[in-house]
Amino acid sequence: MVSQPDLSVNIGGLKIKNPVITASGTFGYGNELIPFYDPSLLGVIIVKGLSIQPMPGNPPPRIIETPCGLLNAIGLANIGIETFIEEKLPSLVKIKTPIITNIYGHSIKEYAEMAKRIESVDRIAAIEINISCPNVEKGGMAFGTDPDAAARVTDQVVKNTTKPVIVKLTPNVTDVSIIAKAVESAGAQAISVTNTFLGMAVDVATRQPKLTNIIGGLSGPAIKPMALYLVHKVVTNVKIPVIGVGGIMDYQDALEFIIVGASAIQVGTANFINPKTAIDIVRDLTDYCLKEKVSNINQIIGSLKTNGENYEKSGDKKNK
Amino acid sequence: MVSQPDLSVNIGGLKIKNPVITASGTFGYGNELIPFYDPSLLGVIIVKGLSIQPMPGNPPPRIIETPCGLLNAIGLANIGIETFIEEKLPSLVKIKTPIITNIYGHSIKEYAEMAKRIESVDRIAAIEINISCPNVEKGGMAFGTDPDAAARVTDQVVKNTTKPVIVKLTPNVTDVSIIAKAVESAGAQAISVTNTFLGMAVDVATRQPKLTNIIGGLSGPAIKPMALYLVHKVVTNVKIPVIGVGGIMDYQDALEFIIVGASAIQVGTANFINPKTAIDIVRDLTDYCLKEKVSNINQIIGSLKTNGENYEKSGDKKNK
Amino acid sequence: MNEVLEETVSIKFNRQIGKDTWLMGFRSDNLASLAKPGQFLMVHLGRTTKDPLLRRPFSIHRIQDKNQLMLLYKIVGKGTLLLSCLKEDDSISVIGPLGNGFTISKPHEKTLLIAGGMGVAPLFFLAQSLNKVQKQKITMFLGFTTSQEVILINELKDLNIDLSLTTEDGSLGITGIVTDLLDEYLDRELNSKPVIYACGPILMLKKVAQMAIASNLRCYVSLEGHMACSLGICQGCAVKANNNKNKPYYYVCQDGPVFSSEMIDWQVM
Amino acid sequence: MNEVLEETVSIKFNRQIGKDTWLMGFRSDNLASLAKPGQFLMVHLGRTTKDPLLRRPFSIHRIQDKNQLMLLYKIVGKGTLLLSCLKEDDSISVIGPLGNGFTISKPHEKTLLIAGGMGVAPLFFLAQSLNKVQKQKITMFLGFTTSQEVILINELKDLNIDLSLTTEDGSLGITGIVTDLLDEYLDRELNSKPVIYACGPILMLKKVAQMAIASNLRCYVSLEGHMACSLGICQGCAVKANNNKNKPYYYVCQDGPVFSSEMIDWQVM
Ligand SMILES: Cc1cc2nc3c(=O)[nH]c(=O)nc-3n(C[C@H](O)[C@H](O)[C@H](O)COP(=O)(O)OP(=O)(O)OC[C@H]3O[C@@H](n4cnc5c(N)ncnc54)[C@H](O)[C@@H]3O)c2cc1C
Ligand SMILES: Cc1cc2nc3c(=O)[nH]c(=O)nc-3n(C[C@H](O)[C@H](O)[C@H](O)COP(=O)(O)OP(=O)(O)OC[C@H]3O[C@@H](n4cnc5c(N)ncnc54)[C@H](O)[C@@H]3O)c2cc1C
Ligand SMILES: Cc1cc2nc3c(=O)[nH]c(=O)nc-3n(C[C@H](O)[C@H](O)[C@H](O)COP(=O)(O)O)c2cc1C
Ligand SMILES: Cc1cc2nc3c(=O)[nH]c(=O)nc-3n(C[C@H](O)[C@H](O)[C@H](O)COP(=O)(O)O)c2cc1C
Ligand code: FES
Ligand code: FES
Repeated sequence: MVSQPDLSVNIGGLKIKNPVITASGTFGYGNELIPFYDPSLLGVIIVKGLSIQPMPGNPPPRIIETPCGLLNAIGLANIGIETFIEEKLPSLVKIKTPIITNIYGHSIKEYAEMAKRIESVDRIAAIEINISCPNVEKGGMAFGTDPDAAARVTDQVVKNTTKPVIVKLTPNVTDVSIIAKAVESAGAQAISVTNTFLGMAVDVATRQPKLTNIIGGLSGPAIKPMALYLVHKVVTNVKIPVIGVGGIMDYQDALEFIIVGASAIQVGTANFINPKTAIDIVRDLTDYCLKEKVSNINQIIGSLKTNGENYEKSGDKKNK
Repeated sequence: MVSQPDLSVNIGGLKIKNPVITASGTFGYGNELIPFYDPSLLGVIIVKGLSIQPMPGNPPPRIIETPCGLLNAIGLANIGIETFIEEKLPSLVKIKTPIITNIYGHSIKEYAEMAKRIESVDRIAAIEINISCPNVEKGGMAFGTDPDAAARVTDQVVKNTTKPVIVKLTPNVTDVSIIAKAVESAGAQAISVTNTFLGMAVDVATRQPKLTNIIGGLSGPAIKPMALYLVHKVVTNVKIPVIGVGGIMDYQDALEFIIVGASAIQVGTANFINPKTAIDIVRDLTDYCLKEKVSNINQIIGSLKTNGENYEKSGDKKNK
Repeated sequence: MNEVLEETVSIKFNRQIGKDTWLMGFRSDNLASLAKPGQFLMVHLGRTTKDPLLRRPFSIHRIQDKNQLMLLYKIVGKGTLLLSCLKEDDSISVIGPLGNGFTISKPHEKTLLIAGGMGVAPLFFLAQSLNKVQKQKITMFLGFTTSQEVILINELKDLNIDLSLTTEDGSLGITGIVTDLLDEYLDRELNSKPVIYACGPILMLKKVAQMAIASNLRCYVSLEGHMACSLGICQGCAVKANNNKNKPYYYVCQDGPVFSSEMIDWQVM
Repeated sequence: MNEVLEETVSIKFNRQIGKDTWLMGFRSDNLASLAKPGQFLMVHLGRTTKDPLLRRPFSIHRIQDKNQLMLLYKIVGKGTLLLSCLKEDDSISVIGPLGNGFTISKPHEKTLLIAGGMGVAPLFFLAQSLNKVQKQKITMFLGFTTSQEVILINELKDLNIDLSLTTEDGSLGITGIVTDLLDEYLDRELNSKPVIYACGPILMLKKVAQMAIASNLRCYVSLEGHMACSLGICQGCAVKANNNKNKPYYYVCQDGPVFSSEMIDWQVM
């Protein structure tokens, strides 16, 4: 019998059984997709972005489909960190997969406070910092587009937790590697690339923006080439592991990110279309490794060949 | 009989019969699509980006299809400004549409030289400056991402020509309005938004980038929501006319840009799919105006309503 | 949460029955046994393409012969256009049954169903079910823009329903809009205290809801919303709640699509 | 530039004839009268969707009954999968005829056609045409991976061609690859100075071209390239020219798809 390939990877100190993660905002609070599969099979679950206080979100319409894309202006609607910990987390007891909270603050102080609050919660394995949400007017955008602000947020979260800290970058910047290096220096243990791209749509009949919020964040297959480019740029500029996100619909998309150098990947919009996407990717990556005689998925990370050369020579070390 | 609507608009001093322009790099040197329609019906033809010296372009593959998008790394292959003027321009004599040259230089000096050379050519109605090409390693990228460099290029071109100067921006920046304001101050008479978005694709079977150049520029319907957002951002920050470009496939897409505030639009990738796209848009915009009883297309420019308000109040003045 | 399935079903028929209006049928024992009137399915159209990207929501229009489900849909965009291109034996993936469904009235209650255009889709299934429990004859008001759009008249008559029809252009039935009939009805028969079930364009629903609230009648409206996930995950399909401090927005896919009229903040609609 | 048309044609048939291999036919008087062997059409698949986005290039495989054109295609991705879903009476938009086409040999010249897999598509049309002018029997070498992929044997025999077949796994014909036959042939019959026409996978073409160059034979290869516009506009379909200072790259859609073997820089292939 052929032995099963080792799909486990290490994300900034957090060892996970496979590199498939569900992206924040596309997997609810962790158990909404249980009718379709056992979430224990996932590498990590990242829950909906949380803030200190509950947030109502934007007035509808909040989502609009665009060619191969989804434009959303949810406005970070969430139940607040406290309610999540008290009411939602206990129901996840049967799920044998690390839970990561994605956090969003209106100020650096709020980020720090949330980190402190999460520190005492064993069930939460790590923190992903959203410094990139394009939907909320104040703050969010600024942190992710300015290297100093991004570094300060990172620093404050890192100082207030012993858990691994992942910073999720915004793509809406001139040079993503500058932000990546800033948060790496500030102590981030891993980086997620990317959040949504700013976009807009107009209803020609009414001459009104299709989203009440006017502007939204674009996700889905439309953004995959751009997300892949950003991951490529970040992996060649930092030493910490990078998690690839953006338009991943199947294991081949996932492999593109892994080959470029992502140590893990997140599935977002695809969860809405085929709720089994993430788990199908776990299965198909396993089959792929068997077929290609890859015993350990770390052998593929950063294996991109350019002019016959192994481009991302340092890919492997990131997971050791 | 109903009178025909007036579709004419004014682009920084250049009055054109309708707002439909063919985008640089997607319409050859001006007469390649003659089998399909008479280019005299177009508002403007912008020809393939030209440099001082001919450029061979990148090794193939140069184009890859992505979900609803086209990733290209042509590498500005062109015959050079001199050959264009001598060999191609004379053959356009029968076309009764203004020709705009799109120019690209490796240095500010090259841009200035090209402006000088074009100044003496009556047939060329205006100059579009490409400060945003993502495919050529040196120079190109830098000008478009840095407000000072963008302003200096603009300034040098403006100083060397009496023709209207349009600056075509790159979307790959943190805040496009800063660049837009910089080129406006430097004397640009109009702004085209947007050039392609940086992207990448990987062949999973070979683990090589699908483009030999590794990185390419993304165009097509996938980018439309982002292009529209950028146009929105630019029109609210400058007073000169803005030309909307990105993923326009039909007259409804065109109207979205016009409603947001674009005084004209460019058709790019769509020319490859339906060679008649641009001319279909001219026809359909006419029909739309008749149906909606719009006597002058300027009434629609910037007519976006947000919360019942006419958002872009200044839209109209731009075309006077 | 109710039981929800993802199933690939094979189309039995898919035919045009009115102007831009199509009826599609397929068999599924599981879905048929779970489905309640007012619930919907999410249909995946893009087997070979990523555009359209998202699934599209359609009400369960009818259940027949125990296990045959039908969808009634109107071509309004690219997804519904693609749907109409499917032929017998083509397969589609559906997720469902989704949403809460209608609260069935008590056997002695008078029921009034109000459908505008495609709003008839879920109300047909509701009428089928009510028929089994109701002591009184069901009344239904059905409104369309024009006669070419009018559908299902015979099928509804077969259900032994007291049916009134309006068209805006007067080309069939009474000239006017469906809420005119309600106006008149309430003048005449308010005392029967009917339970109202309505589905149709949002402005029609607003009018019906406001009239029901004013007359203090129980009224259930089935709303639409732009949906991505249909499972309460994305929070896309928000609709403003009326005076609910704990929950500023309801989600159509989970809290609805059927709402009691007083739950919704109609001012912002 | 040759005359080029955009035409919406109605599909007459579309059927599977081999493993993942389909044959589609439609009528067009205009295209049939203009088309030359080696030219191709750009087919638009996305009437109701923007994914796939670009048209797809297919060789004109055969012309029959004066005005019926056929395409022979293999399902390799989403575009060809969608193409195979089309049925009789569905319509597609095609642009063509495009490209230069094969230079037809003189009546007294010996002609040798070499096809690898789908490479047979344009060579069939070429064989039809050569048959009308050639004095000598045409020789054709046909290579496939395995017997399940083998197609068109009877049709080619009907053209009265001297046909040899290889499969890599030996399940039909001679075991090996199609260039093995060329090796042997050149040993045996170099003196007949055949004009070679080849179409197939790029590595096969490279081998054929290099052998032809070494033996100083005229050889035409039909290349593929990633195409967006097919009209020489986008400069996407570049292929490296051999020692041409004026033109570092040829464009497959305009300068090709047929190239004389010495025009191409085979080193970078
Ligand atoms: C719970 C629910 C049940 C429904 N049941 C039915 C039904 O039984 N029969 C039927 O014909 N339709 C029904 N609809 C509406 C149907 O889902 C939309 O018509 C369909 O999704 C449009 O898809 P499209 O791709 O053809 O149009 P698109 O190209 O996506 O859009 C065309 C137009 O329809 C609007 N639109 C798109 N989606 C929605 C939506 N979800 N709600 C409101 N407007 C929308 C767009 O804004 C646009 O103006 C239902 C919707 C919901 C939410
Ligand atoms: C001039 C010309 C004539 C052709 N004639 C025929 C023919 O008669 N019959 C036939 O079956 N095929 C022919 N092809 C190839 C055919 O165009 C491709 O197989 C088709 O475009 C693939 O589309 P898809 O959407 O199914 O695959 P995609 O999903 O686009 O791609 C699937 C795979 O095919 C590769 N591919 C895609 N397009 C091309 C291309 N243009 N050239 C090479 N590889 C490509 C991709 O890189 C990928 O590996 C021809 C190509 C050219 C350029
Ligand atoms: C409806 C929706 C809600 C989202 N909410 C969040 C969020 O709360 N926090 C966050 O960091 N990212 C959020 N995202 C971004 C996704 O996690 C992901 O980064 C993005 O969608 C790109 O991946 P995709 O193309 O696979 O969807 C959201 C995305 C969508 C579509
Ligand atoms: C093949 C190709 C070549 C292009 N060449 C140029 C160019 O030479 N100069 C330029 O400014 N833009 C060039 N562009 C960008 C287009 O003009 C346009 O800005 C972009 O494609 C977005 O519009 P679209 O989505 O309608 O294609 C090119 C685009 C494509 C696809
Ligand atoms: S559609 Fe996602 S929450 Fe309702
Ligand atoms: S495909 Fe555009 S130049 Fe050949």
